Amino acid sequence: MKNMRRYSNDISIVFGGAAGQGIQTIASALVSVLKRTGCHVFACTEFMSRVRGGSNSTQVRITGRKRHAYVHRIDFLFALNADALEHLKTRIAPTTIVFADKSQVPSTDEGLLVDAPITSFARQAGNPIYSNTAAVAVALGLLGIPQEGLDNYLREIFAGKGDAVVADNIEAARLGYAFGRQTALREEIEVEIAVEPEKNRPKELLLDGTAAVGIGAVAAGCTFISSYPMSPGTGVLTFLAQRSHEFNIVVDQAEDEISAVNTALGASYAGARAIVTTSGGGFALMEEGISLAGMTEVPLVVHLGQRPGPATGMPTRTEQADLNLVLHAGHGEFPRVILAPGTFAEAILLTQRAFQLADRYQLTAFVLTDQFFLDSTGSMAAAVVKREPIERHIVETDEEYMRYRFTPDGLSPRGVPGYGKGIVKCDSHEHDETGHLTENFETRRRMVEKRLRRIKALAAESLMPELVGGSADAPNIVVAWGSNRGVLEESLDTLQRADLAGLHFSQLYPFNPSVATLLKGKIVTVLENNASGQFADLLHRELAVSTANRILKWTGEPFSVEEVVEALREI
Amino acid sequence: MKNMRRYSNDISIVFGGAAGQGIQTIASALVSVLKRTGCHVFACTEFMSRVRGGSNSTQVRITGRKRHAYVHRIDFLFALNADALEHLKTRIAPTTIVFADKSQVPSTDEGLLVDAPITSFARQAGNPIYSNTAAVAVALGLLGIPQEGLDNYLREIFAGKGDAVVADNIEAARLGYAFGRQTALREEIEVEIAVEPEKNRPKELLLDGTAAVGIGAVAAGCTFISSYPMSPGTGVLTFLAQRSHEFNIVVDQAEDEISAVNTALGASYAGARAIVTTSGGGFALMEEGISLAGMTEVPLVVHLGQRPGPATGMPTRTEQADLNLVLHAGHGEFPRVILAPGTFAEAILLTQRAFQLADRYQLTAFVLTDQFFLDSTGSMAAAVVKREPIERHIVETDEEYMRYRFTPDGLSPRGVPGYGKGIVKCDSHEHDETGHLTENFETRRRMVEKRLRRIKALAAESLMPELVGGSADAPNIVVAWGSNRGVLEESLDTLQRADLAGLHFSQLYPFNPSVATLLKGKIVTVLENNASGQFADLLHRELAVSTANRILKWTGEPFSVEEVVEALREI
Amino acid sequence: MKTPSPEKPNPFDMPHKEMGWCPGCGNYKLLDSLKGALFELGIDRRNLVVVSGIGQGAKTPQYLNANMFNGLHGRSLPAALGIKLSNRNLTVIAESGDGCMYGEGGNHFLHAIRRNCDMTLIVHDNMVYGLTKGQASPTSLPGMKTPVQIDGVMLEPFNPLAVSLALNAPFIARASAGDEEETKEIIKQAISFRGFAVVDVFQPCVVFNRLNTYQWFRENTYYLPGDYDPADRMQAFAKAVETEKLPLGVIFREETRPVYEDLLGIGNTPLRSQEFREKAFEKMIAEYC
Amino acid sequence: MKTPSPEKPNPFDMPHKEMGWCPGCGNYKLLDSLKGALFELGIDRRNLVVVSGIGQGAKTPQYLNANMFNGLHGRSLPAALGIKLSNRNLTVIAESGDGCMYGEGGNHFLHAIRRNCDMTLIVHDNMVYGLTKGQASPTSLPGMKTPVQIDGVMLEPFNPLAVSLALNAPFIARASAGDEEETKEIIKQAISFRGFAVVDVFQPCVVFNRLNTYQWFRENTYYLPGDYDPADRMQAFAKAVETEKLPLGVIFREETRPVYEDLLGIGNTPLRSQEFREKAFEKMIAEYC
Ligand SMILES: Cc1ncc(C[n+]2csc(CCOP(=O)(O)OP(=O)(O)O)c2C)c(N)n1
Ligand SMILES: Cc1ncc(C[n+]2csc(CCOP(=O)(O)OP(=O)(O)O)c2C)c(N)n1
Ligand code: SF4
Ligand code: SF4
Ligand SMILES: [Mg+2]
Ligand SMILES: [Mg+2]
Repeated sequence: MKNMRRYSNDISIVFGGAAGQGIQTIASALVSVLKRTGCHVFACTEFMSRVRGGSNSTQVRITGRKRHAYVHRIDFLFALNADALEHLKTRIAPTTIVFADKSQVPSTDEGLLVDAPITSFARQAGNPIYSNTAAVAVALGLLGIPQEGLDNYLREIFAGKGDAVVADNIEAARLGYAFGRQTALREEIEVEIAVEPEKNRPKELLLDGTAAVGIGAVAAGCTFISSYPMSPGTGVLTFLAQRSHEFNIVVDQAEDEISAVNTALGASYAGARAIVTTSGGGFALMEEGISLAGMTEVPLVVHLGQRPGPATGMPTRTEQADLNLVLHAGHGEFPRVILAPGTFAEAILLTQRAFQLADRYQLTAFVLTDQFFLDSTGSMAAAVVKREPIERHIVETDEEYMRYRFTPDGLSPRGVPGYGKGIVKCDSHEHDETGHLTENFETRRRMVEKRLRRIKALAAESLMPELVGGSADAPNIVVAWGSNRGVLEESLDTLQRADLAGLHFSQLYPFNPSVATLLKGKIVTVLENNASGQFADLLHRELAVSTANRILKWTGEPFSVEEVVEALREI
Repeated sequence: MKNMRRYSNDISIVFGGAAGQGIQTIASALVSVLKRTGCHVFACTEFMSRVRGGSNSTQVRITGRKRHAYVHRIDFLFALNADALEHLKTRIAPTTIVFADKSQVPSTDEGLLVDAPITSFARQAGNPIYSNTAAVAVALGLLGIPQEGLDNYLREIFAGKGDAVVADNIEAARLGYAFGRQTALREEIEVEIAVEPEKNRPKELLLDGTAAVGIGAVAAGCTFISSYPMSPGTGVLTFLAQRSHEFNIVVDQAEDEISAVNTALGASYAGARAIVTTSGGGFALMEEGISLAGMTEVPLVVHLGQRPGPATGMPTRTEQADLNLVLHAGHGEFPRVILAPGTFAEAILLTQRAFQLADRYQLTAFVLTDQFFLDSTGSMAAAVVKREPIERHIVETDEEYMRYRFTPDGLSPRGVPGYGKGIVKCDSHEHDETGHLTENFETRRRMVEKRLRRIKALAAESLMPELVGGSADAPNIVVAWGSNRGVLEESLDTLQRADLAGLHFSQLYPFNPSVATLLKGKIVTVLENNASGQFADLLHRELAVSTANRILKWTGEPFSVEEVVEALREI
Repeated sequence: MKTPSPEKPNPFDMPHKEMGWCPGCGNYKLLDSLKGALFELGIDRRNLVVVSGIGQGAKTPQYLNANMFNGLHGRSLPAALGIKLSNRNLTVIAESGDGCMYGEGGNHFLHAIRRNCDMTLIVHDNMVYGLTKGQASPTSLPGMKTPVQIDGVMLEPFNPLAVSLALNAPFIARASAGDEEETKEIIKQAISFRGFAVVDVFQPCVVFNRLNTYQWFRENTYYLPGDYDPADRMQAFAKAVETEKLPLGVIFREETRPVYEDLLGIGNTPLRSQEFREKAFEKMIAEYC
Repeated sequence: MKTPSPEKPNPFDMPHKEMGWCPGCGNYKLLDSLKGALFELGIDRRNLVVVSGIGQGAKTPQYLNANMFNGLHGRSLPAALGIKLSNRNLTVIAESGDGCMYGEGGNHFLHAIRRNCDMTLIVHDNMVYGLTKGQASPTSLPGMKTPVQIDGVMLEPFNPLAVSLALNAPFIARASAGDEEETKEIIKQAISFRGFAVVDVFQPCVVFNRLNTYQWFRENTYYLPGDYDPADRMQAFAKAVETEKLPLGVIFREETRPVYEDLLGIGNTPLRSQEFREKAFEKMIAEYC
């Protein structure tokens, strides 16, 4: 007798195949339809550093509440080729149902193989190109989500291609959907999904991490980007380029990263709100420029999408090993701000905040993300998209204007060239108040102090970490930063242990002085995607917090909920 | 009645003037003669970032025992122009005797002005160009050091210019010397200098910090340097270029620092012992290359001469603010070694050690110095110049050779192309044992571990800090690193307090595990030439040592003995 | 030179600033030519930004009463680009040494020409690294001995004119700092030119370059004749690679190449004054809903 | 092509390595041409080092059974320089994409030519950034739309041949990957040439460059005629700036320029085997005493 297979409010569907086979297209169609239907969806993707071939996969999760994490478990695997099985073999369990074309994937060691002749549905509908549509439909049928949502989606997407294409796609969807439903019945697959009724649903955005950072930049009134492509940072450049007409953003693809950062600094000096986006290796080249920003007090926002290093490392994989890099980037001593969003909402807000802080404190503000975060897709409430008022702190200069005037708080009013009667001299050398180079030791002493003084005010308004599970009284605190918010939250939810609480940092530097009290007397565990525990070291250096446990991972993959749960059990 | 002026075994002579006026030439002649006479001399220099004009000065100290520190006090000031007085005014005390041509320097606010018509001595001897010689002679006469040493020196130096030039110089010296002696008698200047009798004297070298690093590199069998000029790092490039014929060193002046580091890595991959020299700003550009060295496990030595940042900062001044920079240089995680010599002997030994460690552990070894150190001159015992045996750890490859073979200690035997039957694949991507790029997560995990594993062995053979004053039992420990050894030593000597001891670190990373015990239970003061206390933070991060006091200076000048003594009194 | 008078002083003068150059350095003359050109063109110093890198020549804007961005060694052109694109009403001049521009900054030189922004590049070409005390620069002549090049320079000298031509730069000139009046006129043409104007200026370094002195430049250069046609690219290349005697003047000039600001559709409103587009923002958010 | 036979297989083959290129990519052909050239020249793979940067073309040495230094994006030439100077017995080939070489690596391209080491540079010029998914490269043609260049490429394309000529490179060639046999022959000439040989190879990217396809290259190129004289620099410049149809073959060749290794006086002993000079060391120390 067959076992009934029941899936309740936590379903993991994975699409595996080669680059160019369309798994991204399938996943994003599925996610769109599910989101519109009122499900909580989350998707993340892992892919090789090549354009065609290889083995990639995308996970789509449907959950009872919003989740932002990767799970190791696969419930339904759509294998678009035989390699997908090999590639994902450690994740295929006896409970996994594998959908594949039997002609290509004859058998599976583990799990149940369902022959899903997806291409033939497409062919029946008129063209093998409709396979993606058919695949999405199979999944929807399996899940028991009404086909209507998909049909609407197809109408929209293919509107420009003519009615015939729309009709053919809908036909492919019908065939796939029917097959999915039949399979569910035959294999006694019972899926329970909490669907929010339409009227209760708050307005939601569906987006990925890249878009979230991009939207944040647009919301901040960013008017300038100069960057050089580098995965996974390129997306933000592409995003702003795509939106450049709508928002009148000047986009310059630089010849190299050194040019990118110096161009952005020139732009910012002249009054633009400027950002650069890159990854660790590209950022390493920008460090002299970061130091220039420090010396000249020219505001700058840097988005750094982390990937595994050193050197070229793994261009399309994920890691959180560039914290120390940004913390100490550039020679000499000068202040900076490091923000690391853990949710899409945070990415939108903190990217804006980065621009605000950069302008207010005349320094470099970092938005530190990673491949996992940037390439993840999920939904967030539209109400959270807040636009902070844009404060530029630019003054009209008078004849006596001096760019580096000494003031009590160390911040000199910022003038820009061509605005007012004064002139604006911006200098990479140590300089006097007018901006001319100086070798006066006393001026030097005061200028260093001036530049460093702002750290205090900055720290005072630093974001506090957020409790993401458990209560503040718990003796054990698990700390995560940046993209690990979701996996920590979900793991703690899973464990439901009163002695465990989670604390998520979205501002990594400087720390708010009140942070220390949150961690005082606690047994601290730090969870981070690197090999050495960089944030744990930072906690120790800045707050004298000793870390009892470090949960680290440096394979190039994100943490899965399962492994974090497992690791936390040991505490 | 005039007061007798007595100077005993600690005399500070300063030459002040414009760039191009020859103060360096004067000082180095004086130092040479004094050294040969058997005195302990030390000289350090401060100069503006320009080629002619401005106000520079060089201090020559004659001391009862070897010193390696700057003192604020000036006993005898030779002012080559009026600006020198203005420039040095905070250092001119009532006890200072100022030697100057009264036609140029009519008066001094403080101190005693002695009209020293040096140019006219030169002119009398035949040519105003002999002024430098006359100035040195005045100083020697004043000090009561026999003129003979200077005459011999002049004979050597001007040997190539013909007898007439030698004779004229000796005449200028005679005039100057007589004037110096007369002045001493007239002003009742009594100078006591401990002169080691010739037969007791160990053989000694007279050299500056740059030469010490250069000699270390030569002693290590360095065969390759590629660098881009940048003060104060350029000197090591010049040194090796000058010696390139004698030691068959390939010297390539690169088009930029990025090229320099990548060229050096190419050279090292092919089997050369390669070094690059630079300063903070140039090094910032090399960071991606440092990360490449980390990933590829290609040995490299970097000499970084620090100067005040950020950005261009103060090109010819001194600072110790690039420790964090080298500590965290490059994206991703990989091991490194940081050495920071405090004496010339250490510079010779540690530069060799840097090459040895780089080759043995297949990583980047840093020699961290600064402008003060590089531009200081002093003597050291020749017996200390030890040549360590050169160990290359290069193997002849066989057909099965794999560059990144997994081994228990994480070190794969290093082959080079063209030596043996195998091929050597060196890869910037994450790679498998053969050196081909891989996206296998398990291989990634192991390769990261492999690269990091060597930290342990490295730490085990890390140099212990040295006690440079006081006893290990003292409750207060004053810590210094790199170039501050001399000033700490002398300050402690001056204070002679039983509760104070000095500890000097010449290896900054990784720490020897035994270091912690030295600092346990102590009240720790850290002395460093920067604004934030970077080494104090490192002690805290690595060893959980809390620093009770930080003595910091960031004006662009080195610490003076007086101010360290003062600061230590407060403890 | 139509010199500024006491009644109409040159507003670009900064009389009270002590200067860091050696007596006799060609930079003084070049600075004068530049100030003369700016004065005669009637440029408003508040709308002028002089951008430089690091080196002796790069100190120029420190001695000029105008907006300054004295950035990093080698990086004047990227900064100049950012400035121009953010406010095209500004007159932008990038100024630096041969090492700064063709050595450390070589890549930006290539790609700045490709972009063709409306700005002027003035290179203080003394064929040596002055500030760092006499090493070879990309334009040093073979054989010149220095403390690093102890056997003399071995590399083929970088030819800024030929490379600019190869990259299709629309305005390429060479001047000689010793000739203040001629240099001023060339700089005026360059600043007035609509597009990226390259001006390589021979500038004697009297301390570290004992080979290429004022006299050497006088003897080894000549001005292009009045009937020289700067529109002919092939002829310009022939001129650019001449080595016997080095031609001075505008070697190439092409009026028709569109400037980058226009291609990008940049308007006259500086980016700092741009209004936030609320409507577009709402529309964009809606697209994600 | 004088193909390797089963009895004499091409020792540069690496049959078991999975390749990361898309089906139909021009890189396969270029790799074959290169392997063919190496085979026919009888080069010992243990004395060959192929140096590359990062990009699709830069993966080449991953698929070649020879020594490899696969370094950083843009930095193949400096690494190649270090290798050659440390052991001049090695045959050194630098291999990378147009973005890698003329974009990120532009400065090294300039200065490597100036040095004139005896090595070969092969640029996989697909006029696009392949690996990062289709942004414009320095050689992209104006008008080409990409996800970043949404209004089409606006910059003047980088002309590697003209720039090489301007820098006085002694060997300059262009090939087209579609023509395997011709490309192999050009590469053979380049490797055999004593000096720095630049070979820009048109390489169709079948995924991201829909403009410059195999067919486009066929239609828009021609081979230089047999009687073309590559020694004439002016004529070569005229060829290099042709845009109507793009010439293929060896555009310029000058035999007499001395190579950097010789100028530096580098001997045949690799640096790794150099004996320490004790005597000289003692003498030096004595100088300081
Ligand atoms: C990144 C970096 N590398 C090196 C330097 C040191 N540096 C300052 S100026 C200069 C070269 C000066 O030569 P050039 O540009 O020709 O100017 P000049 O002094 O001759 O006018 C160098 C190498 C620096 N400031 N920054
Ligand atoms: C410092 C740095 N910047 C950016 C990148 C990302 N990157 C990798 S390959 C590449 C461009 C590839 O273009 P091209 O060199 O033309 O090679 P192709 O893939 O077209 O063969 C870029 C920008 C990188 N690896 N390193
Ligand atoms: S060193 Fe040369 S370029 Fe610099 S200021 Fe002196 S003369 Fe001029
Ligand atoms: S993306 Fe283009 S260049 Fe890269 S492998 Fe595919 S076809 Fe070739
Ligand atoms: Mg110069
Ligand atoms: Mg390409």
